[in-house]
Amino acid sequence: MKLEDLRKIREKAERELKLREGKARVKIVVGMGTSGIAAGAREVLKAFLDEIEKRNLQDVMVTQSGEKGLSSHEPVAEVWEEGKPVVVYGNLTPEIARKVIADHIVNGNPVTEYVIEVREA
Amino acid sequence: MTREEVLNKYGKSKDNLLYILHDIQDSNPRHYLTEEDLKEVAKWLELPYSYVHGVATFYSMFSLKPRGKYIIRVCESPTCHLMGASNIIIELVKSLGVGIGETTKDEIFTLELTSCIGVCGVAPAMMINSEVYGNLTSEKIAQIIDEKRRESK
Amino acid sequence: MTVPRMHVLLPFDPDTLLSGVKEFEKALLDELKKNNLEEEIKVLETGSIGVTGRGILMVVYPEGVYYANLKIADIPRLVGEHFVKGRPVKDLLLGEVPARFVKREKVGLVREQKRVVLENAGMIDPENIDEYIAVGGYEALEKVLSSMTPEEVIEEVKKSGLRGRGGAGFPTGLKWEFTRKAEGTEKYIICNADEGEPGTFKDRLIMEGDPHKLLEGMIIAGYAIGAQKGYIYVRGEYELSIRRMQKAIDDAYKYNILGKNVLGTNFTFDMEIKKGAGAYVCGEETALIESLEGKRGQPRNKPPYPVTHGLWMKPTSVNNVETLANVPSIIKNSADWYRSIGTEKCPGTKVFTILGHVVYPGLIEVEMGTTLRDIIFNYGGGIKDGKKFKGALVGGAAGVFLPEKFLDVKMDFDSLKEYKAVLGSGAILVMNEDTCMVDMLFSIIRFFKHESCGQCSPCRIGTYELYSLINKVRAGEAKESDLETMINLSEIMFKSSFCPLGQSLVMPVKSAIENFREEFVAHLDKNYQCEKCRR
Amino acid sequence: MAEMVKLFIDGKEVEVEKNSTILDAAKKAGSYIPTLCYHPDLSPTGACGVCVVEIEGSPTPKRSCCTPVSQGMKVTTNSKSLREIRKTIVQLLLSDHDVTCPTCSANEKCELQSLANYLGVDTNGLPAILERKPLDETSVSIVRDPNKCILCGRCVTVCSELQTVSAITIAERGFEAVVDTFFSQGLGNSSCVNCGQCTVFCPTGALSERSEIDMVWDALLDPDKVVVVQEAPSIRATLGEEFGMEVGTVTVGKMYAALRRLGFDVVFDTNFAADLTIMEEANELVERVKSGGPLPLITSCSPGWIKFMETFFPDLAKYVSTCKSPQQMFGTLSKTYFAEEAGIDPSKIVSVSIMPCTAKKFEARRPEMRDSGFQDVDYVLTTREFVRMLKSAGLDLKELPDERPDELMGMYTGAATIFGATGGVMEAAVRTAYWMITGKELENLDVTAVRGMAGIKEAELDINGLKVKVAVAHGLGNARELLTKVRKQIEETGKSEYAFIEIMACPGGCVGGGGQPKGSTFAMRARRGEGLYAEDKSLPLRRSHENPAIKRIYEKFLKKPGSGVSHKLLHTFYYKRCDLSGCTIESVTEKHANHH
Repeated sequence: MKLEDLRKIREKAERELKLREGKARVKIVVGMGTSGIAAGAREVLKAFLDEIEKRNLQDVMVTQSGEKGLSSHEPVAEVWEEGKPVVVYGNLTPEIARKVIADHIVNGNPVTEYVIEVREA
Repeated sequence: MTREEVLNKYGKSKDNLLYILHDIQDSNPRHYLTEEDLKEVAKWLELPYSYVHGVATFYSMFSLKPRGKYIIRVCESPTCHLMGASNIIIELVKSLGVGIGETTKDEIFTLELTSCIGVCGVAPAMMINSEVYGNLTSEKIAQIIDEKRRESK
Repeated sequence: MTVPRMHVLLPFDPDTLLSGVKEFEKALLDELKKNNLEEEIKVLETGSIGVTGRGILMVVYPEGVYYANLKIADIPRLVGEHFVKGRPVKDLLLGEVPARFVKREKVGLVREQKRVVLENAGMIDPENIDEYIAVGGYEALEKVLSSMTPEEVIEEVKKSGLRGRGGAGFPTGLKWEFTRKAEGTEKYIICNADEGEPGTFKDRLIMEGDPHKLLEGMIIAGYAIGAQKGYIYVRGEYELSIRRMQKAIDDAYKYNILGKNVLGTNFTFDMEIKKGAGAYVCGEETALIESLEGKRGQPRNKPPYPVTHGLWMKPTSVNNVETLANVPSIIKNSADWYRSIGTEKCPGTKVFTILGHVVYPGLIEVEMGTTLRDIIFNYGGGIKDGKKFKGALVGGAAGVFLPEKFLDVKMDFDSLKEYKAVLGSGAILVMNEDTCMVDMLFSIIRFFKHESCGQCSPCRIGTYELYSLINKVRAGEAKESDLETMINLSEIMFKSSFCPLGQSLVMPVKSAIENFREEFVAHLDKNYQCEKCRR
Repeated sequence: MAEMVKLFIDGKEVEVEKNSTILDAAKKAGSYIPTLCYHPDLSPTGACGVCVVEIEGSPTPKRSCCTPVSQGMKVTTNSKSLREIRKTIVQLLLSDHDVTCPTCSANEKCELQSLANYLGVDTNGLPAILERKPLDETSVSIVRDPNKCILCGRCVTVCSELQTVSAITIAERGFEAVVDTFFSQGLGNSSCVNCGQCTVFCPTGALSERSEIDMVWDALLDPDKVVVVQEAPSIRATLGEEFGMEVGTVTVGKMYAALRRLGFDVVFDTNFAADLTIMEEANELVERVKSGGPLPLITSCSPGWIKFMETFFPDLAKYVSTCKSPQQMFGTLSKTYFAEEAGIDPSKIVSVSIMPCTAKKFEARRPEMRDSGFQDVDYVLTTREFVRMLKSAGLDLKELPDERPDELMGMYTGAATIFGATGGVMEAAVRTAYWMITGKELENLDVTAVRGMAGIKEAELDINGLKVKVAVAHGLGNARELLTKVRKQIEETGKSEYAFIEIMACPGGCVGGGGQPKGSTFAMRARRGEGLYAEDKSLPLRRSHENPAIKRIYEKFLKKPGSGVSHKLLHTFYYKRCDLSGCTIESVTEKHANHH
C-alpha cells in the first residue's frame, strides 16, 4: 500500500463511519475494556444481541469500543442514532440493556435514570 | 500445544524465553512448569539449566508447583486494599478452605495474591485465570466461585 | 467592559440535551444579537439543576425565575417580554422552585476534559483499523513520511515540550535525539507498556481503546531515531491489551504501515510485542530491557544509559505508552498547538486516575496544571457517602500522601516538586476520614517488599525491614524511635538503592509519617483501637 | 594510547583512562572507598551499595565500582552522609545474617566482618529478620549456607562468567532471592564441577568446603591407624600467607614439620606422584604421537576440569590422558606400594591429602578410584582446612623448623613443583617427553611461553626438529574457549592443530585453586606461581625422570611407564554427564566417547 492509498481508505472509512455502514439506523457501542468486562460488559453485550435478535431488529447494529475511563459507570454503552445526540448509558446490567432496547431503541424514550451523558455525535 | 510445538513455534533466540515459558505453562492444565519443561527449554535455547530456573522463579506469573484449574489472583495493591481487598481475601480463604498460595484438595482452585491488575476504578478486583472481576463483594464472590465450581464439573 | 444586566443560565444535562438545548441556545443567542442585547444579557451553560422530565430549562437572574419546557418558538416572546420589558412570561414558568438547585458545572467523569491521547479511546472500535483511519489516524505518519526528515520530527517533538509520561518527565525529543546521535546503525524503539504502578491503567486504556494511536506514535519515533525495529513490552497480566495490540500490528502489516518499505517509502520498520510475566521492577527501563532479552528483570547500572547501550547494548529509546500516544497529535497539529495546552514548562495534557473514596472513580485526561481539588471534587465528584476528605496518595505507590491543605496544588511535573511530591503515573488515591494511614502505608510497603527484585541490599533488606517495622506499628509494639528509623531507613534506601524501585519508598514513608504523624503516634499506644489494623 | 579523562577525587586531580570506574580513579588518587560485593577480578554487580560516593550535580550518591568516570567530575568519597549510608547497609546485611562469627569457617577472613568492624557498625540497630533456610549439603566438595549469604553475586558471576559452569544462579526475587541450583536440587545434583572458585570468591562463610577436619582428627588420634599424608605442589606456595608471610613464599620444610606436629605418621609429598604422572603422561604422549593415537593429548590432573569435560565436552574424552591425577596415583600407591614396602596391612592405612582444591574431595570419592582395593584416598583437606587444623593445634608455621619428607614417596624434582602453576604440567611433561623421544636431555628447561596468567597460552616446540604445537588454558571459561576451537577443528578437518594441551580448572592453576585461602586475587595467584617457579629453579633435579624415588618405583614395582601394573593402578576412565548440563552434543558423544 502507498501513501495515496491511505488517503483513499480514509475517505471511504469516514463515509462508512458516518453512514454506519449504510445499513443500520441505530448503532449500540458497548465499552469492552478490561474494566467494563470486569464489571460485566460481556453479559450486557450478550443481552443487547439477544434482545435484538429476539425482536428481529434489522436496523440495529452492535459494536465494541475500548474503555473511556468511566470506571464507576461501567459497564457502559452508547446509543448512536442518525441526527441525534449520542446517549451514553452507564451501570448497565443485562436487564437494563433489554429495557434500553425496548424503551429507547424501539419506542424512542431514553431510559433516563441510566443516562450518564448526552453529547454531540 | 505440546512442549515441542511451543518450542518449534519460537526461534532459538534467548529473548523468546518468557514467551516460551508462558505458552508451556498455559498449555499445562495445572498451570505450572515442570523440571522437564525447564530442562527442555534450556536445551532448546542453549541456556544453562540454572539460568532458566533463575528466570522462571523471578516472575510471579510462573509457578514450579502444580496449581488448580482456576488460579484466583486477588489484587492486594493500595487501591484494592483501601476498597476492602482484605475482606475479599478473608472471604476467599474461608470459602475455599485454603491459604494464600495453596490449592484446593479437588485441584480446582489455587488462591494467590497479585499486584495491581489495572482495573482500580472497579476495586476491589481479582483475576481468575485471564478473566478480570471487579466491584467485588462477598455475594459476588460466592456467586463466581459457585459458577466456576459448576463449570469445572 | 460592560457588566451584564441579566444572567441567563441554561442547564445542560441529559434531559435538556435530548430536548435540544443546544439548538435552543443557538437560537437564543441569535435573537439576542438581533436585538443588540448580547452585551447586556449574558447566557451561561450550567450543569443539571436537579429538574428532570421538564424539557429545556432556563433560569434568569437577577430575578431568579425558572422556565421549563421551552421551545425555540418561545424565544421571541421571552426576549421581547422578559429581557426587553422586564416582564416574566408566566405561562412558561416552572411551577415550583427546585429544592436542591445548586449553580454548578457538570460534575463527574463526564465533565469537560481535554482529550488528546485518549481522544479515540472508548469512541472507536479498537479492532478496526479503518475506524482509526476514518478519525484521522495515520495522518501524522503520512505527513512524516511524505514531508519531514527524522531531524525535523525530533525538532518538532522537542519544540512541543513533550515530557516522558512514565513518571520521570524527561524531555522526549531530547531522548530521541540522543538515540539518533548515538553510534551505530542498529537501533531500537521500545514502548514501555509494563504498566504496573498501582492505581494506574492509562496505558491499558490506550492499548485497549486506541491501539493504532500507539502504533503510529511508535512508528514515527522509530523513523525519528533511525530504528528498524520496535518492541512493545506489555505486562503479562494485560491479556486484552496484548490481544488488541497484536491485532493492530497484524492489520498494520496488512496495510503496509509496518514492514518493508512502509507505505511505499524507503522506510522499513518492524514491530513485535513482548510479554512480561509479573514483575513491577520491569517498568524500570533497564530492567525492562533485561527482561526483553529473556533474563531476570534486574536493572542495570546507569550510566551507560539505554540511549547509547540499550537492547542488545545497542542505542535504544524507551518511551512510555502515554508519551508515544501524544506524538501523532503533535505532528498532526504542530508543536505550537501542543504548547497551547497545559502549562509553559509542562505542555500538553495528563491522564489521571481518580480512585478510592470518591463518588466517581475513573480516569480523566485534562490539561497539565489542573488542581488536585478540581480533579478530586469536580471530576471525582468529591468524597463518597458524605464523608470528609482525609488525604490523597498522589503519583502511585511511590507517591506522596497529601493532606487537605495541599489540595490546591497544580498537577504538573514542576508544581508538585514544590510540595516534595511527584506526578508519577498520575494516579490519585483518595482517602476519606475513616481511613487508617498506618494501614495504607503498610499496604504500600508490602507492595514494594513483594516487588523488590532483590539485586541490591538496600532495597532487598530495606523493604523487608520497613515491612517488619510497620507491622510493629500496626500491632502496637513500636516505639516513637521506630518511626524515625523508618524515615531514616527510607532515606538511606533513596540514596543507595540501585534503581528507582528502592528509592521509591522514601516518598510515601516520609509523607505518611510526617503529614499524619498524630495517627502514627496514636498507634504506638498499646490500647489504641484500630479496626483497619485489626486491633 | 587510551583516551584519558581528568577528574577530581576529594579535591585531588587525577587522570585515568576513559573507561575507568570512579573506584579505579579513587585508588589512583589514594582515596580509600570501602567495598563489599566488588572484586577486582570480576565484573561488578553493584549489589551492596557500600562503595557509594557523592558526585557534584548528582541528586543521589552513585556506586563507584560500576560508575564510569567523566571529564571534570567532582567526587567526594567520604562524608557524614556516606558513612551513614555504608553503616546502614552493613547493618541491614547483618540483620539478615546468621551472625555466628566465632565458629564460622570464614572467621577473620570474612569481608562483611571486617567491614562492620571498620565502619563501627552497631548490630542492634534494626530488628533481626533472618528467615532460616536449610543448608545445601548435597555436594561432597562444597557446602552452601544461605543464611550467611549476602547476595553479592560474586559466586554466580564466578560460576557463570569465569568458569562457564553455571551451576548456580540467583533465583526467586526480593527478600526471597537466593543463590540456588536448578530446581533447588543442590550442588551435588547440578552441573557443578566442584572447582570451588565460589568458595574462594565468597566474601563470607556462605560458601565453604565440606570439612573433613573432624574425620582426620579422629584418624590421627586412632592408635590403630597409620595416617599417611600427601601435600599438593601448590600448598607450599600458599600456606605461608595464612601465617602472615608474604604472598608467594614457599614454605616446604615448615609444612612437613607442621604435619608431623599434627600427628601424621608418614609425611610424603604429592610432588612424588606428580613426577610419576609426568612419566606416565609423557609416555602416553609419546605413544600417541608414535602410533597416531588421538591427539591432542589433554592433561587429566585437574579434577574440576575432568568433571567439566565429562559434563560439557564428553565428545573429547578420548583425547584426555588416561592418567589418574597425582593425588589418586599417590592414594593407590599408599595402599599398595607403600603398604608392601612398609609391611602394613593396607586396611589400617588412612590416606590423607592436603589439596588446593575442593574438586579433589569429589575425585577421591569417585567409585572407580578404588584400585588399591580400598578407597584410595580417604580424606582430602583443603589448604584452608589444613590452616584451621594448624591454628586449632596452636601451631604457628613461622616458628617451626624446616624438616624433610619421608623418602619412599616424598622425594621430588622441580618438574613436580611447577605442577601447582598454570603451564607447569606442560613444562614438566615437555622436559621428560623430550628425553623419551630423543634420548637426550632438554638443555633449556624453562618453557616460559606457557607460564604466566594469560588465559590461553600457545607455544610451538621444537623436539629435535619435530615441530609440536601446544596450548595451555586455565580457568574453565578459557578451557571452554580453547576446547570449542579444538572441537570445531576436529569436526571440520578431523584433527586439531595442537598435539598437547594442559587444562587447569582454576585461574592460575592450583595456586589459585578452590581450596586456597579466601580472597585470592589474580595478582596473588601470579605471585604464588612465581614462587613455585623459583623453587623449581633452586632444585638440583628438575626433570621427573631424574627423581631417584621414581626410578626406584619403576624398578621395584611398576616396571615401566604404561606397563600393565601402571595401567591397573595409575590410569582411569571417564563418564558422560550430559544430563547435568543439557549439553547438546549427544550425537558426537556417541561417535567418539564410548571407548571406555
